[in-house]
Amino acid sequence: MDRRSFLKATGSSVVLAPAVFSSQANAQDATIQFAGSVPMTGAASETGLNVKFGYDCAVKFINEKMGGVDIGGKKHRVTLNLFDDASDPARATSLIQKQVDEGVNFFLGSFGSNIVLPTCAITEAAGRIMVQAGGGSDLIFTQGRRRVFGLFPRASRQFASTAAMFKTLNPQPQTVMFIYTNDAFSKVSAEGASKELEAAGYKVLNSIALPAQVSDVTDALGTVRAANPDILVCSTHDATSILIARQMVATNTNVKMLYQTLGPQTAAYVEALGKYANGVVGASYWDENAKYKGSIFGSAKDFAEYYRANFNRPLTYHMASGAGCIVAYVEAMKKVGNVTDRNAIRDALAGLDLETFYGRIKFTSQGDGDPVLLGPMVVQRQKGDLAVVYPTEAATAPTLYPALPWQDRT
Amino acid sequence: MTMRIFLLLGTLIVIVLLPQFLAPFHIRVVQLFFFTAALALAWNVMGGLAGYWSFGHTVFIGMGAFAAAHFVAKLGLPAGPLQMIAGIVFGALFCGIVAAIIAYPILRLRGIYFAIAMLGIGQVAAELANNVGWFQGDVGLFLETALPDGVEPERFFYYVFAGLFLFTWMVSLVVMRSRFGYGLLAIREDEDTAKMLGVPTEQIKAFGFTISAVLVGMLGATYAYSLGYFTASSVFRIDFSLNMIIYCLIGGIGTLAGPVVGAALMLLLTQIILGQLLELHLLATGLVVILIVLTLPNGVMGLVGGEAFRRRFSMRAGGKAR
Amino acid sequence: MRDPHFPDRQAMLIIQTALNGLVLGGVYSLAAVGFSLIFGALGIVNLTHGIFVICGAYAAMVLFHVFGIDPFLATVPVAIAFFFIGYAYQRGLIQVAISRASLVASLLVTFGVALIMRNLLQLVFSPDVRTITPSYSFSSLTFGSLRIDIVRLIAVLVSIVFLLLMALVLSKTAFGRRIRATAQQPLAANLSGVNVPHVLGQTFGLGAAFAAASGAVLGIVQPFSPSSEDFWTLNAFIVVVLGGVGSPSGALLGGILLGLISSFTAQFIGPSYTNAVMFLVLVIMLLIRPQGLLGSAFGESR
Amino acid sequence: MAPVKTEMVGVEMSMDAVLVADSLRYAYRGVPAATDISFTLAQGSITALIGANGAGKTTSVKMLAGALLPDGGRILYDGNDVTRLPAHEVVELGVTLVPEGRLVFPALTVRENLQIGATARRASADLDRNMERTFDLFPRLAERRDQYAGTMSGGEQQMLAIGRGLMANPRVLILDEPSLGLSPKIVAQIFALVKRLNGEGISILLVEQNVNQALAIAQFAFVLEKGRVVKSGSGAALMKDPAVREAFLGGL
Repeated sequence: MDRRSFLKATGSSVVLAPAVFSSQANAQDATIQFAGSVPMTGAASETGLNVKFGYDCAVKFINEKMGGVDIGGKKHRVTLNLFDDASDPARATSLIQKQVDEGVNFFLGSFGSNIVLPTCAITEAAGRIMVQAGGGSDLIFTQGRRRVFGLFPRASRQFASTAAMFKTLNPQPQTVMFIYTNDAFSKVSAEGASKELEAAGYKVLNSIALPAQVSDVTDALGTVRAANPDILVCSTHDATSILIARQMVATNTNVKMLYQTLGPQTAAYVEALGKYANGVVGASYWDENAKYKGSIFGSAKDFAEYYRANFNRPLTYHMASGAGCIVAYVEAMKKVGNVTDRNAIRDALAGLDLETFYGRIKFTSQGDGDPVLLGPMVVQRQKGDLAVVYPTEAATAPTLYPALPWQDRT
Repeated sequence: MTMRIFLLLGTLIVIVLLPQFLAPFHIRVVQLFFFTAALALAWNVMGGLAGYWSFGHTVFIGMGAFAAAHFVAKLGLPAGPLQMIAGIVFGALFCGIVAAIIAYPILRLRGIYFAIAMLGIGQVAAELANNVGWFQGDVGLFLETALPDGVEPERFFYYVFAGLFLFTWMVSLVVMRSRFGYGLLAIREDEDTAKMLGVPTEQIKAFGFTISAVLVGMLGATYAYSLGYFTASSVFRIDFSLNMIIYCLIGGIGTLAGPVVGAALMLLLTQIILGQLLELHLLATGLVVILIVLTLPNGVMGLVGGEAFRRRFSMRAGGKAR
Repeated sequence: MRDPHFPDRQAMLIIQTALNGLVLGGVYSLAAVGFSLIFGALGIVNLTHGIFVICGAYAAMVLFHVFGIDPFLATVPVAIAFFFIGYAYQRGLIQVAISRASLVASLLVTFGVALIMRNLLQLVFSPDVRTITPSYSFSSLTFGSLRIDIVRLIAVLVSIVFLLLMALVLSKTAFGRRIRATAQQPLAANLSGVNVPHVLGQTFGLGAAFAAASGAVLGIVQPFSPSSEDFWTLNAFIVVVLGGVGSPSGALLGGILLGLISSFTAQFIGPSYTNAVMFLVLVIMLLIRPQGLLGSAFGESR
Repeated sequence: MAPVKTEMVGVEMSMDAVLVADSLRYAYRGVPAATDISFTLAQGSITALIGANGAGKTTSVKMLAGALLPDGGRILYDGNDVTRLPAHEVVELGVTLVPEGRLVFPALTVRENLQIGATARRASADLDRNMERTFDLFPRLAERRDQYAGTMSGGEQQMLAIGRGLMANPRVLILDEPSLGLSPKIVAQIFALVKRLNGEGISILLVEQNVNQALAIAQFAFVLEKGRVVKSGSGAALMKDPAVREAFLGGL
């Protein structure tokens, strides 16, 4: 990272702090009020902030660029009232209750299933709606809630598209190994993936669980070298992903494909790995090069441009997911023609099937994202950029497989 | 005496009627207050009276929660008030048994070493709960509450926690008034002398530790019920342990009212006043903690208690945890 | 027929694991030595320790990105700066709290400062994970099938240099002698002409300097963010309890022990159990020998 | 015994007073330990402070040494007000307290203990010379110079504590209960040493419960009771005082 981009990145949150407050100020007669919590501090704060920037971006666009959104023949502005839940479920529940009391009808989600679950139980019981992009646990969707929607598929179904991508590789990989962080989301998605891959005929050699805070993976990599899998799948937090990749380079541990669900998309990853990031594959629920477009924001590219022009925090798919939540709400409201009928809006959300900048938004009957339409695309770092390699119809480049050994990467 | 009974009755009436006048959010805040104040009171039995500062009391919150969840799942009890009571009682008992077993070895340690050992035990339990598949601490556990018809969850748990708080308060009161309580105080002032004078320090410490654990386990199991779904990281939180200490210190350690006042003050600050400060609430909380230490070295109760109070209960006297 | 001189795979694995453990242990020792000094000499459980470490890492990152200063070189200015910061912090805040309330009050104060600093770091640097990546970050040494990161190896060497430096300062200089005397008998030291508050401040400053300098090195070894602060405080705690309070050799021993436990657990039981085993060993150690393997370097008075 | 008025002690009359305590007061958290402490230490003298346990002797000398800040009153050294000076600056002026209970640094060697004693600037240049003198005075310490102080006997620790005090080049040496808990033989040695040091020109303030021996070598003595000075006079006079004999010397 050069000096300029460094200063830009460190300055970003300082510059943006006032924006948070101003977004609450412009309340007019016709407004749509969104509320909820995000972890701005604590364990989940990094991704939490990403989602928050997505929410902020959508609100700014709708209010400033579109001058409000036309619902039932009337322009509506959007307000956003978020608080920091500090990654703490107790804090989140009491403050969500506060917003329920204040009459908020439309909630946006926090990040992390152990917060989303208790909070969505409150909104559900109060008959309010939550559209979220931060809780993937199956339990959120399998307990009969009717007013909770997730922009992502539930954890156990998130690997479907990746498994399909493996099928397209040539030569066909034979063996896969897993490293995952031992938390609800990573574990369930790794287990789901493992089952899916075994069913598809791959041999799963080993699954290594890592603690949430890890300072050294040398030993796990020793196991990787000994097992020598074709593909190493890491379902880990971004800091751990960086650590794994760096130590793989340093200890010259090579696999034909390194697949890291979270990490390769982020700026920190590229900053940490430089040229070695090239060839690493990851999951992305959205990419600016995908050919989707919708009535709000326009195309995926337009969203990326608008975001970058107005915000300094490096863009990841979480921003798009956050904005996608608000877009889903607004599209449903447009259909209903008002912003007050909670039941009608819930039904409209449940029935949504519509292309947007984020992709085709369609929920399952239980409220989570459609595993095919809203499942992840597979991306690969190529020549410093992020290329979509699967699904084929959205691909911007072919998959590089097998990847070059670390020392040959440029 | 009659004055006291009236005071107690008055308090009870206020607690019972309060939810009628509060919005659900404030009901939840008061509920959280009952929960955290009871935790601080339970910690205070060992930390405040005996001078044994546990940095890992959250272990009993987690253990209570996990024990309750597995117990009711194992027995396949149908969700309902009976199941909840069974779960909470089992969670409390389980913590009591574990505490009684570890009490003798762990209470041989003093001061900061006891504090760290408890921290370590808390961490071991948290890691095991999270990583041993059987415990399911990583994917999470589910504790369903069957609410009586027409009762909102926040109101229901308000009364549950209010009851547990009063129970903990009564236990603390009885402990402080008893010979046993004076035994704990003697241990805090000078354990070796107390022992030489024939005070059965070993038994007293073990008993105090077990009582404290039972209370915290009971609260932990109930907390798990109130969350509905919890993972190891929801209940094994170091900040629970820290908060118990901080509430006691801020209110006035070793007293009955101190932990309660401390909890009330800090909740008021963090939940209501500073909750809206978005990115600055940690900073504000930190500042408040520092200011209180510098301006009220004996806690809020030291402010109202006068010189005699200070001599008996000041942080200096309790300050053996080096 | 297998060549009898060729070590079989299991033996190599054990050697590699031990090597990894030693290297990791060096890193842990490095991060713990400042905590050890402050805890041992002042009796203060410094919950700001992890903040010093992380601040050191951020400082090294800024120096690296803005001025191109190598993080290993950055340890020097970072240490000097944090000596003064630590001194001012101790005299200006911690000492005031202790004299107004008690030694335990310092626990609360450092806790409060840690909250504030974590919040400030998040505001300034965002909660994102950061790394420092000098050109040599990806090299490793290979001996047969044994492999080791160069960065970690250098970190271990730096760690040993730091520990030696601190051992020398403590045992050979008049300054170190005053620190030890003050730790053992503050009143007698004062009556002997030692300016005790000044020495306490200097001791704290020295501890902060070591913590921050270790952070500058750790920043190359692994990713960091404001929320990794408590990890380093906790680790330092364990290292000190394992090895013994206050002495550099205790920190080294504790760190290496912790590293070995960590790497053998990771290899033979599973990485997710490393923390559980680490803390289990801590508890057992406390029960058997609470003063740590080497005891307190400051005598029995603490 | 009736309290002695301050003017009887004579703050202004003693031209040769090196150290003067004038109406010092101190309370530990509200519990008074010293209510009215006034006495003078004449230049070149041995002066004894005697009194029962809890009479305020240690509190008084800690105030003199700067280890406690008096709640009221004044301390004059060579006529200058030094009441508010901290201990390490008092040492710098030449007043050194060898504290009760010895308080050696247990995990420092004998030599290091002595080196710490020479921390003051007034003493650092003479470190080697003073170390030699201490080893001359206490051959036991010379033998054990590299041993940890914590491993030595009580008598040896007392010698070390006095040696450490001498390392600061004191003009005034305050000894707080130097004979406490020691065998008669060692006590005799220590009293002999006190006389010898006094002979070398050091003014000595001796705090003792061992009243008999203290009065035997002291030119002046002050009697403390419940935090105040109640009697004063020459050592010999007090030895004959019936009240003093009654209180401290078994009534004979």
